[in-house]
Amino acid sequence: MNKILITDQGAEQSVVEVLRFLLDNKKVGGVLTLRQTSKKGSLDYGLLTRSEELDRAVPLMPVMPANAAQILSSLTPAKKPIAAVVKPCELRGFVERIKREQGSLDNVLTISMTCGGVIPLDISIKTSKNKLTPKYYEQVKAGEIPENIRPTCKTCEHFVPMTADITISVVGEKGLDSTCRFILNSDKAASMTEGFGRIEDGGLDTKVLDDHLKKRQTKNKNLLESLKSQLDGLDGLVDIFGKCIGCHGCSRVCPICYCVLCDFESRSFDQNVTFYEEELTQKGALRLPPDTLFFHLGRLSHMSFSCVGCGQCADVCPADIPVASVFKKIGENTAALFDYVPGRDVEEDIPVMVFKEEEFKELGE
Amino acid sequence: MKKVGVYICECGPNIADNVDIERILASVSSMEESEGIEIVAKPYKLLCSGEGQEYLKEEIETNQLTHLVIGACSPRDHNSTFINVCKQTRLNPYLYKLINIREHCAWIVHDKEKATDKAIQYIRGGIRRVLYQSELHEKKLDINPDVLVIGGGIAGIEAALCLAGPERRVFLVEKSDKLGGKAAEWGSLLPRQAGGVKAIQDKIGQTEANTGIQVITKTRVNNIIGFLGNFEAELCQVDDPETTTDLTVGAIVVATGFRLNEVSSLPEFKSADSDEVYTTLDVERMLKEKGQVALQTGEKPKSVALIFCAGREKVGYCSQICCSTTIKIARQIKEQNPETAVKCFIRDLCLPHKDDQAFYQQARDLGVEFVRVQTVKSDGVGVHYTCMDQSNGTEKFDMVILAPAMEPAEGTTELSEILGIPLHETGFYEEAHQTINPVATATDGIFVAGTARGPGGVTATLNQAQAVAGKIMVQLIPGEQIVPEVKVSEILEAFCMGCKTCLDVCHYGAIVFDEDKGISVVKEAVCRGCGNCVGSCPSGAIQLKHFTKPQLYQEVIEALR
Amino acid sequence: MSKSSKPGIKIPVKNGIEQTVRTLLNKALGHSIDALLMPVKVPSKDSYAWILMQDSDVVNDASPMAAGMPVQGAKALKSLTRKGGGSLRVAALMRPCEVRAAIELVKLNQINLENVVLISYDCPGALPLSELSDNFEAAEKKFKVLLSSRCFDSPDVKPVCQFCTGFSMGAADIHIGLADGDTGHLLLISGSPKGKAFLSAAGLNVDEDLSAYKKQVDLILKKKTQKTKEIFQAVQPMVEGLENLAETFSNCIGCHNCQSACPICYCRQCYFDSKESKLEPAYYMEKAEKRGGVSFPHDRVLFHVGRMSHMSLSCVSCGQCTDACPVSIPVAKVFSYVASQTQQAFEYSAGKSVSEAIPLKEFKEDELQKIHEIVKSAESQESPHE
Amino acid sequence: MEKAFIPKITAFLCKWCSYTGADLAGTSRLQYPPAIIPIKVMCSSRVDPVFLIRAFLKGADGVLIGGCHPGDCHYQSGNYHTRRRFAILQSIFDSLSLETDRLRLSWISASEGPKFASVCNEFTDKITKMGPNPTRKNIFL
Repeated sequence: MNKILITDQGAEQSVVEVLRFLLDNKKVGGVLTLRQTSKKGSLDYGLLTRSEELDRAVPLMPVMPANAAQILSSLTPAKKPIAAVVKPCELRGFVERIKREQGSLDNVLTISMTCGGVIPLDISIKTSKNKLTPKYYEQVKAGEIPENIRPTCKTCEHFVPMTADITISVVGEKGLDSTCRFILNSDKAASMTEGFGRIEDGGLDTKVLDDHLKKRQTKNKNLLESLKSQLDGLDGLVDIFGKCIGCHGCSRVCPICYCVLCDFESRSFDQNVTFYEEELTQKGALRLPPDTLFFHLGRLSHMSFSCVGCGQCADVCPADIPVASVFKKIGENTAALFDYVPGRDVEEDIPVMVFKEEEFKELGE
Repeated sequence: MKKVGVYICECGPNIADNVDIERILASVSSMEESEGIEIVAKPYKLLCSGEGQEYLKEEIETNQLTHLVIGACSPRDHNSTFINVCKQTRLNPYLYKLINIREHCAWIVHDKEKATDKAIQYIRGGIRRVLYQSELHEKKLDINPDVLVIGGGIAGIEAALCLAGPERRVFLVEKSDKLGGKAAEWGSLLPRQAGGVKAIQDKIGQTEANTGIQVITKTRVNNIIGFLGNFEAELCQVDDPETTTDLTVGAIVVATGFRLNEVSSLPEFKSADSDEVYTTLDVERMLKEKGQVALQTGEKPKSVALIFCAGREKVGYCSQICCSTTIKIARQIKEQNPETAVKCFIRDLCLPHKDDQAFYQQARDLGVEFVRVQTVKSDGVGVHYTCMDQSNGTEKFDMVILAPAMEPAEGTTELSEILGIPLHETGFYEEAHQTINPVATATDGIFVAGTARGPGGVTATLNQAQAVAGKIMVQLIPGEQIVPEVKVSEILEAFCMGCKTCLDVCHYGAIVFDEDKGISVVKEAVCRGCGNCVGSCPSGAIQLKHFTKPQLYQEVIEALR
Repeated sequence: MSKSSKPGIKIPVKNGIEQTVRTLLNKALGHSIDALLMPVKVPSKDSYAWILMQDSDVVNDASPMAAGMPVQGAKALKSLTRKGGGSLRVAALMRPCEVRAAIELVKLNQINLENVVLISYDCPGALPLSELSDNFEAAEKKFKVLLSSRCFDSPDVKPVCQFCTGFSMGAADIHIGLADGDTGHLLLISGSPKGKAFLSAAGLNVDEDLSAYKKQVDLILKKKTQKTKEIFQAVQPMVEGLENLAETFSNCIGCHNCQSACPICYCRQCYFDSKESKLEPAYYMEKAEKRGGVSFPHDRVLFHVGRMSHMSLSCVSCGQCTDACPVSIPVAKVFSYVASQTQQAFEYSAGKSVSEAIPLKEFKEDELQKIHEIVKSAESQESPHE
Repeated sequence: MEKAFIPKITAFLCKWCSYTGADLAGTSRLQYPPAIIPIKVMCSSRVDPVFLIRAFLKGADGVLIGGCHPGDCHYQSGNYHTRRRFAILQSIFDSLSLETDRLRLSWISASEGPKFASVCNEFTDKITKMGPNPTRKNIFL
């Protein structure tokens, strides 16, 4: 039976107070949390070391100004303990990065929440913060799927954190404004929060979450169905990615794409003019810069099985390509080959690192 | 300006008859403009012939070729021939490429037209590739001919004796205080019983006397680094691990032998020390010391049960020699006192050697009784069994002798980690290839002989020891140098993210992690150049020399023209 | 060469400007040129891609004067000729800012123009990428009107286009004049012997007097210059002082789309993404302890200011950076402003002519103090709200 | 007029098994279509799936990887990795309803000349039936 920590304040405030407690009692050297930065209400992730800095913290704000998985990579291995409040998909992304030696969980107290979904960047930066969330939270409290969140979030089936030390119960929490329940999943969590407040036995309200999950699953099915009709071979693919402008922002913000230089931007596939001229005589016409599809297919082959469906890629795409939905669908399929769930367990081997002699017997005759 | 020589071998009628060489040359020459290179394209009747090779040398020098492409036969036939030709000129052999237009074009399709089309594509691909190839320089390494033999049993002794010589020292490391291992404890050896034991004693004597062999007892291997021709070994004393000695050798022989399964630990063979229950090895010792099989009281047993395949289920494999060994013991008991009732409980019989069958027959003739059973258990000297006809039986004997299975020797796992060579699922050492390369291991320069690589008899063990010696002698010729593989992987520091994927897929331990830089690094001398790491690296940070992406990609492009 | 010395010729517009251009180029295809580089609508019909074409069917599908600029033409040209010019003679039809970028890239040895004929036109501006994705048809209609009505002060085009002073004749070999308001004709102006040869090959002998056209261009230019002043006055406070810079870029999520969409940022790997620029985990903690907190994505200001210091001299104000920014930062305005400052400092104008060397190649210590101060201060204390 | 469709098939063959098998097919004078251009690699595991994608998008009508039989890899287990990578790529192609049949993985040992020939025959037939790879014509890739 897990322990839950219960507070008598609104969720956002409670989380801030927990962070404050951790800082003030030197349980951690710093906390990573979302916060409001500028007059116009910009948000960023801040690594904060003083409790007064927490006044502007908005740990539960349903936005993703950057993917915390990348940030945590740059902060770890940490010499001093830190606490990080991140979205479940960010945490899963971080776990995938750790498997690739891009960070470590040592000295990190991971705090996450049952996630109602993330509001797309273009909306969140245009809307003033007080207008941004009321509707959102109404629906989240009611266990509904908010309208204004990312498409991938609406279809996300992993909105419950998998490896967090502390899980903040948000989805379906009616009393979110007056109380907050922290599920303490690890001894680390229990010992660190000891003395903060009321502790009871208990866990997440599985009933509520299961109902919510069903809603997301239906949405996911629908998404996959609608994609199926679009992904009807080469033409469909060209229809989707044909307008890609080649900025590769999708890979740069991807928590899984950890390469310092993407192979598809490297010299590996450079062509000199004679090749283009030959292709031209063969085809009568060709696209420049080349390899638009190649990039996306190649990226899929490199990371799809680790895709956590955070949706950051779609958010930054200047051409409004539904990158995230496509990658999520394909990721689910490639991962399924190995019963692999990205971010489920840091001990789980990345499929491409290992093999089983008796698998895929049907392949290769 | 790049100047590519393209020479098409007629290979007598083999190529000329079914490929239009003129057309190839024409098409090839047309690349001069598109590629902006100079091309010398010529036919020749037989390039691999003496004159052919002279001709090539001549051509390379006089035309000052920067690259060479040959359209001829399979690389398996003459790649080395043409590489040697290059080596005698100023052309680096890695700027040359052989295209197999015989096996892959001339011989696979009757239609000369089509065969020629393919040959053209194939050769143009080769030309493009070769333009992207870069010089590689083989560096010769001095080798250390000395050998480290781990394990002083007969396998180790035999290997040492074969290898030691005026130009090659052998370090024979044994963890116990004396040489000989298990075989030295044997009371007698198959097939000719008496002679064997003496032969082993003699070998031990010779080993100790041999000035080329340095016997190091009460010592084990602590650490090994290096590669074929240049290993560094750290040894330490068994009872005082702090005292270490360093050795440098060119090759390593693993001859750590086996141990017998602890039958006492098996539930189906309960016994107390007071009981007259022995393993075959106990009996061998007994015979060696007392010269006969006797009870603890000193009396001769009136009835003896020998239980075969004791604990085979547990280990899951047949130990090959127990049948003949146990039959041997049964015979000896019967010979020594014919009135003793000797009963063998067998389930299967494994008698693979040429005189095993006769030996078994003689045992029967002597009156040794063989009972085929489905299951057999023992409780002290009481034996309970189920016959093939499902009938159960229980008998008491004066003495029970168990034939336990052979298992990997203690410390096998630890040593395999030190050596970085994998273990078979049975826990014995894994060979490079069980069938076709049975005494080599995954690592060049490390060999395995005797029961360390699996159950077997003295004969097999000696065979393997001699085989290992042979391999080492040809690979490490004193005074000669070796040329390590140059077509190896290399990791580009700027792009390596240190994700260690390559470490996981490399089965040769050829990639190590540089903790300071946080990147993977290839141990060139250990790398076999398979390219698995390259295929696994999403960052494109690894390149396999002579098989780089651009090089292969040139071929792809041409294949798609 | 000053404009007056560039003679031109008028050709009648048949079935719209674009069709007229397509016909002209199709005629030349196979004779004076071997291939064309033009924007073509992607199959999903909601954007354009640069297509190198020989097939005249493709030419007929092309949109020589596209409503928007999803990819900067110089990038297309770069991918083709970065490793040296080819044997085929290519004509590339691009916006003036794309031509300017191409010229800069020639100086940086990323483009080879040997066998390339650059064709450009009086540009009404490009519509923002977002408009294309939102409603492509509407966008196209809108732009066609701008073209045919020869409108050069539309409020719908990208912000930078609205005050672009380089909208007309530049370093192109052939320039298509639209600004003179003669909607019945196109004015073809040869900007180089290459261009002249191309035209005469098409049987067009240039003898048109350009003074009338020049007057019109100058009128528009005046308006745009005035507008530039106003805009820059508005931008100045956005970039002066670290406080303001930080505020301007406070929404930046560090995707670096601006850099990868920029035609001038030709580096395979931006220094600010490279390993060398990565910092130790401990560094952030120490910094946070000093100041109470650090912000992520880190070094926002450093990245943008650093990028300025790398490319502002060559910035052609094409506005791709703003188009590519997922959080609507007015990157282009800011860079355009800084660029105008730095380029003035050297009396240099990016993309004007191949013969002008990039000042960076002859750097003096005391130059660009302003930028250097900003960079320094940015490095020393990343961003005030920490 | 459109000339008859001759498929372009790229075959990555590992040096130890498949390439030698191909040699054997030749020496035994086995007949198979010349459509297949072999590219020699040391081990099938060198063939990064990206190569297949590359070839596919550059107009290969078929791409073949030939390796040693599972368990017989000259490099112990390279081909197991190849198989996994191939499985991933296949799944991606399936999800995108791209023609997975244009990709083929075959285990051909050094002694299996006949098998190499038959693989080439089958594969070429199949590809010929499928017709040219649409990537050959598409100008927006």
